[in-house]
Amino acid sequence: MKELVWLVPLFPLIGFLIIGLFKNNFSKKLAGTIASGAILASFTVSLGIFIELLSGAEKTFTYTLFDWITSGDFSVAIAFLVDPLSSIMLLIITGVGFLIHLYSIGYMHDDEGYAKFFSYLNLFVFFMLLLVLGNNYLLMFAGWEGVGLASYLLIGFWFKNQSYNDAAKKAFIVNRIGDLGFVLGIILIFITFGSINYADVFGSAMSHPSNEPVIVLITLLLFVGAMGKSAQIPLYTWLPDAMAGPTPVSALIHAATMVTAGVYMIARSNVLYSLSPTTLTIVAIVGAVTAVFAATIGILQNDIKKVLAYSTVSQLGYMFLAMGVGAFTGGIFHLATHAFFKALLFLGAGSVIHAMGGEQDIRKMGGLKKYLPITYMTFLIGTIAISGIPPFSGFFSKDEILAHAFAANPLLWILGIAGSIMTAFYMFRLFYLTFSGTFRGTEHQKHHLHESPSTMTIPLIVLAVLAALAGFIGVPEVLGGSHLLEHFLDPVFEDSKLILFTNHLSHSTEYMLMGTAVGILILVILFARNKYFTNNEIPKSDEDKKSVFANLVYNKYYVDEIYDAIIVKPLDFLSGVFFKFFELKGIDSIVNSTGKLVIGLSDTFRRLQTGHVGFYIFMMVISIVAILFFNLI
Amino acid sequence: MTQYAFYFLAFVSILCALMVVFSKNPIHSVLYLVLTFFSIAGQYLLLNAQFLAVVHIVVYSGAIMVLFLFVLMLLNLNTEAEPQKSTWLKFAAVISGGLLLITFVASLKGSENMALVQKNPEIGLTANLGKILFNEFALPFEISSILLLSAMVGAVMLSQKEKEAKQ
Amino acid sequence: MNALQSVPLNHYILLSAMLFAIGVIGVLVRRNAIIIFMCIELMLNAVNLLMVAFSAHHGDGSGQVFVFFIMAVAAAEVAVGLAILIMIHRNSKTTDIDFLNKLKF
Amino acid sequence: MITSALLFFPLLAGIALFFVKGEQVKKLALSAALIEFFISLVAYFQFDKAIANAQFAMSTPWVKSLGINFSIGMDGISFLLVLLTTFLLPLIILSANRNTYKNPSSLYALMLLMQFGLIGVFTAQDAFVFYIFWEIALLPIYFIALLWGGAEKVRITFKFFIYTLAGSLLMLTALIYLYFQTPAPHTFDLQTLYTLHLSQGQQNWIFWPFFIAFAIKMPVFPFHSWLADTYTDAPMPGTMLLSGIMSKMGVYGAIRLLLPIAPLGVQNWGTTAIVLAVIGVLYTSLLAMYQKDYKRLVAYSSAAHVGLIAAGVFAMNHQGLSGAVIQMVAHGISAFGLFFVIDILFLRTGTRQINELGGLRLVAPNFATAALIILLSSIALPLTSGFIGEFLLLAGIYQYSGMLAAFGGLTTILGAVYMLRSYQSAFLGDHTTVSSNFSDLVKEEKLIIVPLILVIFFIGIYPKPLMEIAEPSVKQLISIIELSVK
Repeated sequence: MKELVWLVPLFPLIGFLIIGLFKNNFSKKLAGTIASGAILASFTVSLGIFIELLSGAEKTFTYTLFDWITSGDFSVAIAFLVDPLSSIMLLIITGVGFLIHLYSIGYMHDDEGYAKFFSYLNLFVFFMLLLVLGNNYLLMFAGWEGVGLASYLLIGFWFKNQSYNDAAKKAFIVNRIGDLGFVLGIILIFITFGSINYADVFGSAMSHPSNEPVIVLITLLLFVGAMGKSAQIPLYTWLPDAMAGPTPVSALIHAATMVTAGVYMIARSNVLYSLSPTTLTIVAIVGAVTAVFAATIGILQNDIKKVLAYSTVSQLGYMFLAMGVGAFTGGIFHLATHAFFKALLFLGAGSVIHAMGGEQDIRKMGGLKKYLPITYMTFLIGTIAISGIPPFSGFFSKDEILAHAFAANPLLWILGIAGSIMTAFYMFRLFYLTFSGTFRGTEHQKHHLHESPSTMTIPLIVLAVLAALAGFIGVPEVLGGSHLLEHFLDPVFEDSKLILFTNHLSHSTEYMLMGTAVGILILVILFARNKYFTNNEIPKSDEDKKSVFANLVYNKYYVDEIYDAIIVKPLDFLSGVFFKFFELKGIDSIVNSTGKLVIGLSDTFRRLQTGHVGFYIFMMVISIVAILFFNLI
Repeated sequence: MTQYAFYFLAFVSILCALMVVFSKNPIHSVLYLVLTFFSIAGQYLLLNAQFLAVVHIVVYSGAIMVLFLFVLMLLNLNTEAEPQKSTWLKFAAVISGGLLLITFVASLKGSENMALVQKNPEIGLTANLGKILFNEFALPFEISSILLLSAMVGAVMLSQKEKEAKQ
Repeated sequence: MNALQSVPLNHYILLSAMLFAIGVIGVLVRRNAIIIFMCIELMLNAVNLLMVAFSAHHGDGSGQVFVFFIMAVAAAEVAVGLAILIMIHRNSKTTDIDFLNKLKF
Repeated sequence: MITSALLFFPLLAGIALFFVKGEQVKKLALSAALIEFFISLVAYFQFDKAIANAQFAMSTPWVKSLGINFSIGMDGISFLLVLLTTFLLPLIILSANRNTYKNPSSLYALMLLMQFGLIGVFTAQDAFVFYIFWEIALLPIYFIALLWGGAEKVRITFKFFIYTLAGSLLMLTALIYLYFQTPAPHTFDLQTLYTLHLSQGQQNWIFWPFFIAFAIKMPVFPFHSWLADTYTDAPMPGTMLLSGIMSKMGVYGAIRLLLPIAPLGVQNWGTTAIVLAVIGVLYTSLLAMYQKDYKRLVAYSSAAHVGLIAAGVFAMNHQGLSGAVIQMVAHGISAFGLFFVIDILFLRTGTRQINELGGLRLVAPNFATAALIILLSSIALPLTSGFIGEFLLLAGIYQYSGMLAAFGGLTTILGAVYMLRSYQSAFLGDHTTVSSNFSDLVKEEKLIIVPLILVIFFIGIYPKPLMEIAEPSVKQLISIIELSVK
């Protein structure tokens, strides 16, 4: 089965081409089925690969298609690498991808750009598979920017609305900033190791000493790329705006797959990262701070998708925190569980929006329990999973991260706990405001409230089951389980285990940590319950006065406005100044003035022709004298 | 003996040349110029270039000076009132002329002062001159004839009365 | 006449240089075109004198032959020059060269 | 033999076209360009990818007394550029066929003469012949811009002509100096010039005339002020020729003459050259952000791309050079594509002001997607032609200095900013009055766009056949440089 790995990306590519090129001459139904069929096909192949990997002894397998770029000693081929890490990512991408394709058949039903939407989704899955399957950094980068392009197309899908286009452009450009760091990192890898294939790079990296400046620089540059793509602190502003795209897009791209590319990249280059502890601490700090920062913003947001977007940013912060403290498996585990429950939450929100006829403001919802029972049930499971209540998946993955964080540095654990408290609070706030209490929407909306069709609810149910049970693939020894995921991913991370020393906690401290975490969470949920369920408080509307702090948080700490003022405005001003003064008055005038200079000089010499014969003879004599004089001395 | 003749003739020619330049009346300057030509002809004789001396007198004094006189008389230019250049200009002219003279003289200081020894004195005779003229210099000879022809045509054309321009 | 010439060559050069300089001064100082022509003739003769002196010194006749050509040119020059002068005089009643400055910027 | 066929066929065709009157001049010009392209394909299949030095060479004595012989031949790098020229010409002619110009026969003739000049430059193996064709190539484009140009065409074309001429005169002085450095029976032959081994002082000195001449042509930062006006004011076929192929003459000149002859000079002055190029890249990108006229915006963007190529060349390493070579081809194609898109916009709406357009994607979806693909290839998106060159160039510059590569890399971001901004205000959003009756691509336009997009993806995904051609001569060039630099 492994030899067929090239089929996995091929199916979505064919899907994209078929639908893309002939979209206007077949029915909506056909387009939807082709697209989802393609993803299903690649899901089955990746499932086969996964099973073969589980049983077979041979853990890594590369399949080379053809030679891509060769120039001097730099040569890179289009080649796919199958190993436990990439096969897990394959499963997540194609699995969640297929469910979302199924979901969007129903969700996008009455949209005129239906076929175009599915072609873009398939294009996205193709690039994401390329990113995950590549056996060298350049192919990963090709997938990296490809998903950036696909997200640009999908965010700006309803391109009539200029603010959606701005959001799409913003996403692309902020990603591009990160990608520049990523490219420079790749080039530095090539310069230091002479090749950019994972095998050669990690093989020769083992001999390098720890904290070597060049390796630290490489990892930092790659992390800049990860920050851009996975929306970490400085470069996260594009993700909340990316909610302008249709909800399945937000589910697939901005929750499950694309944003996790940065985490995958760090996991893939774990050898390099474990060779530079300084970068790891930076990653941990950025992760933790992002987790807390985004969670605080999430608390006061009133748009259902914005809340989920900020929660994604904060959950990604957790994954980077895991990577930072060396818990690579923990990071991947949380990535997997997060993919399930966040996709579930987004699709749930999608079905709510679908029912409410496009309304996204939770202050105008409420009491949807009666009208959308399946969505209510699945959304509840998702909310419990994300807040980390045992035995749901969120608990296991988040607990593992917090345990490793505590082992690395208790302060990180405190930040982690603060983040998860806020996560629990805003998730249940969202849940109660949408589903419990009385309906606050308009009569027209109330009349139209109906449960989503089966194509939308089946994926919800499947995802709910996954969100609930996914935790059991990584039950830690402490709780009597053998961490299946860790054993499965061992061959990928074994080198970094030799280099990186992570101290282990005694069982007692782990129990204590779990206990405190779960205890605090339950308190917070009860607090949220009575705040929004019992005396069902409604968040204030925009006009009435809010406390300064609340105002600050509600307006997302004005980060967008700050970036605009620091970067965008000065750049435009600079380009204006350059063009008006520097170019027209500066360089252009220099060139033109040389022209005028020549004309001016010729004007002065013109005056020599006085017309007086006497004057000419006089000049002749003078010049003869001068010539003779200079020749004779 | 020839030295004295040379110095005498040299003195005469320089004096007359100065008079040509600084005499008020153009007629006087023409006559002084004729005198300089005669002194130069004398020099030729001293240098055994008899044929040349004769030709010189005939061509220069005879033809060109007569032409000058003729033009002067034709345009009755012998009026005293000739506009003068500004003194400053004259002064500058004299200075530059002097400068020119000094540079010529300066160029001489390098060469040793060898006496002018006539290798074969009879080259000045007409026979030898004729031989050289028609052997080596045949082509320039022909071209100078064309030159003279064109000068004549030019002179005639230029000084024609513009009859047709008048109507 | 073929006695030993004891006049040193430099004197001839000096003489012709002085004549030439006087000719130049004449051309620069005077405003009357005729006088300028005459001074040019003077300069030409200075050169002729030197040519003859050197041809005698070198005993090679080509110097003297060259004087012929100079004379021919001088004659042609005077002829055409005076013709132009007459025409100018007929049009502008003057031969003062400062008046003739139409060919200017 | 093939090189002389490639070279002289456009000349003959061009001259013949002068005398053709009426409409069929368009078909004749197209068929001439296609024949030329066919010859170059034949040359491609006979091209031996292993040999480094010039193939299909032909050399006949031209000016025997001065030892100048008319020697032409194609090594890897020049053959790639010849392929670019012969590939782009038919497309340019096809795009020119769509709008009517007054006395078209002389326009098409001039375009073919331009091809003659360009192929001459790329195939010259003798410095003197190189210089001659360098000037010849300048003449047709001058007349094209002068006779069919825009508003103030006289002033702009005059400035362009004099500016480039001044540069090439500098180069001539340097060439003559080199001519006299060659052993006794002096020659302009490139191979002998390569083996001159001038002293460090000489090379330092000779670097500057060459650099200024090529910097004006490329253009590089301080010498770029002629570019925007000329590109905007020239008629569309003229701009396509200028930005698609002619801007490569400067880079090719640097690779063919400057690097092998004065490697120590380049090494000594390299930092200033690259810093200038990178400043130019950022500077022109910022200028492009400000532009309101789409054509001027693309002109500045093409200056930015060529600036980066220049920086890659002066970094003097294998990746930089092969990146520069493949990026020249890629930029030629994407620049032609962008200008063709603008031509279509201008043909239908009569305006090139970005804010007057809007919502074209609603009325012309195919055109919008095609424009997006071309636009993405110009901002170096992976799997499109622009990415290969851009990456190798950045790798080359990085090996020279990390900071410069970082600054150079900024152009990809700025490029994305102004390209997407212009794409958004022209194609997305709701349609304005101008673009309401905008019709989608017609058959002739598809005939140009489809091969263009296929080539963009072909070079992006499988650049091997093109890079293979240039590989041996780039390797040889690097060995020449290493030989004298070590």
